Amino acid sequence: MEPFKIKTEQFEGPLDLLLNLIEKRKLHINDIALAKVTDDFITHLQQHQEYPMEQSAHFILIASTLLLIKSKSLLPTLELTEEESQSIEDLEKRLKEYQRIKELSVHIQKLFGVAPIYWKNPTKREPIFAPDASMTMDNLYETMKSVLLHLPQKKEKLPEAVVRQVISLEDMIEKLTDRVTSGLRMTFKEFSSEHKAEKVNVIVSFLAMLELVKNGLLKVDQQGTFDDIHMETEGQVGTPRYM
Amino acid sequence: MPLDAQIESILFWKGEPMKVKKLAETLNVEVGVIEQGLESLAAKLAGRGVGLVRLEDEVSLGTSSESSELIAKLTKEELVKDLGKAGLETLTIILYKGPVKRSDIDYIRGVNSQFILRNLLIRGLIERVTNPSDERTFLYKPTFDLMSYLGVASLKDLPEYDSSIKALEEHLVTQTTNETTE
Amino acid sequence: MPLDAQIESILFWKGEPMKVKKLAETLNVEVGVIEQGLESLAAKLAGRGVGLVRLEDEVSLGTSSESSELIAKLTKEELVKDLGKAGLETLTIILYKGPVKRSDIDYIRGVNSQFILRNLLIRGLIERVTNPSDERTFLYKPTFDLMSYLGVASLKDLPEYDSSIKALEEHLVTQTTNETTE
Repeated sequence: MEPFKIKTEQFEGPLDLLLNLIEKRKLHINDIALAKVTDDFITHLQQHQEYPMEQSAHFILIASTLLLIKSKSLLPTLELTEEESQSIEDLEKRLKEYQRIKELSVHIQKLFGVAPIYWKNPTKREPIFAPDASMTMDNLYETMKSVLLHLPQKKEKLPEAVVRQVISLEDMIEKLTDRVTSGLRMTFKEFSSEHKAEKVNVIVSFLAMLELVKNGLLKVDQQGTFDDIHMETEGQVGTPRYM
Repeated sequence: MPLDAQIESILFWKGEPMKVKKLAETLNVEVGVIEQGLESLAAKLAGRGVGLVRLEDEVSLGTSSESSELIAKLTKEELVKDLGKAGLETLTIILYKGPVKRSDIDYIRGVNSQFILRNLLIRGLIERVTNPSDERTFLYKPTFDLMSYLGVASLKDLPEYDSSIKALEEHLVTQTTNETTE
Repeated sequence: MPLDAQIESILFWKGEPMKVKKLAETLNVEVGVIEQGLESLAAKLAGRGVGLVRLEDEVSLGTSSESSELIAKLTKEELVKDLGKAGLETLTIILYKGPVKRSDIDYIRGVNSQFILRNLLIRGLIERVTNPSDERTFLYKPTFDLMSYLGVASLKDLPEYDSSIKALEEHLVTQTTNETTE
């Protein structure tokens, strides 16, 4: 399928982008639709690297779920763990809920500021000096300290788990590239078994692999339904164009 | 003086939202009696220039939305009508789903909502209250000023309010069961 | 919407007396027509909690005289009510940073301070002055009564005045620059 042309539109986040891609193709939210728009999603990510660190972490997490869905659709034999199936199910649910919110937000947009209700202006009253027992110098100073302490932080810290996964994506692409450039014939199972410590790595390996496939660096073939996928290089392999 | 007229006096004088409970204390009657009084007041105000606005356990008097064009001509205060995409989405979630936790808003939108929530808080469109079921977290809910912007006297007057509340609650149930794995 | 309801809306919103002539201009009708509308409004308000008050060529809405006892009680209560955390916080910011814009108070607190400011004004703790650099907005500052109650001759006598001001200013600067990107 032709990669979908995405206009340079500002998306609120990965779900916003994903929903937009699905709706542009006039699809219903399900795994088939998600598999179809996976390439578009990845393409968008590659073309828009200007997202701030935290934003792109959210995008990449969704991307890995999408690639999982796509992999499953390409390789029906791929066994998903319970957690993986759950993350796919979750993504569909979230998208549906988000879609509903978007529909409802059209109503809010139409109402907002159009025919406001006005409150009564305060009637002028002669003020009567009425202090409060809490108004002592000590209390005021303590309150000031607390105000200063609670001034909002400029940036919220990125959850560590998210950072780790983002970094591992890049590592994984690098490693996969190294492996394939050496002309090694290997299976996906072997490759991922080196990193079985973390489930997320499997997804990320897939991501990296599929990325390379898309760039025409690798040829994937599957002999039989229950066979492993074989990967080998096709001629010269450069650095994946991730810029 | 009938109870509904007394309530009207108080709300007019106050010029701000008031808790139904506070009205009951002031007038020295049960909350249920106030509720009846409010119903009767709302009926009497029908078709008038002033109406009753209700949000959860609070009530306030406001101009009827038919007269907003008229008042808009008189007021010097410009309404800031621009919400932006993030603001619109977040307000919609809070209106149709509120009071709601920030994590729920983040979950639905798929992004961090910290900045937009702060922005909406400062604009007075939403308010933050302590979560009664977990004192360390907050819930976000609509304010009377938001009702004012929308020109609705009650959340029930929002389009598709009843049907969507149901749909969203079903989602929330499944989400809460998933949450433990996160 | 009938004319009497339109007049009611305007007078309710205004909260203070308005010239009959001004009403006529606003509603684009003759003064005589307004007079008829006022008569009809007065009739509709009979026995209600809010009534029409006429003083020469000015009219306003006010609480009906039967509720004066009730209102006196509420007024008194308002003055002795605890300031609460939000009230004390707002007052502190005005003491340290005053004269200060409402939007700055809102930014610092991260919430809307409209109602709290109103209460502090009624209690004579703060006062509102026109902003010399923008006539449409106001600045809030502590009253003389408050300063003498606290026994401070100058704001600089407040504990850690300079460092607190500096921290607040820095915050307001970053806030404003962030604002544009959102």
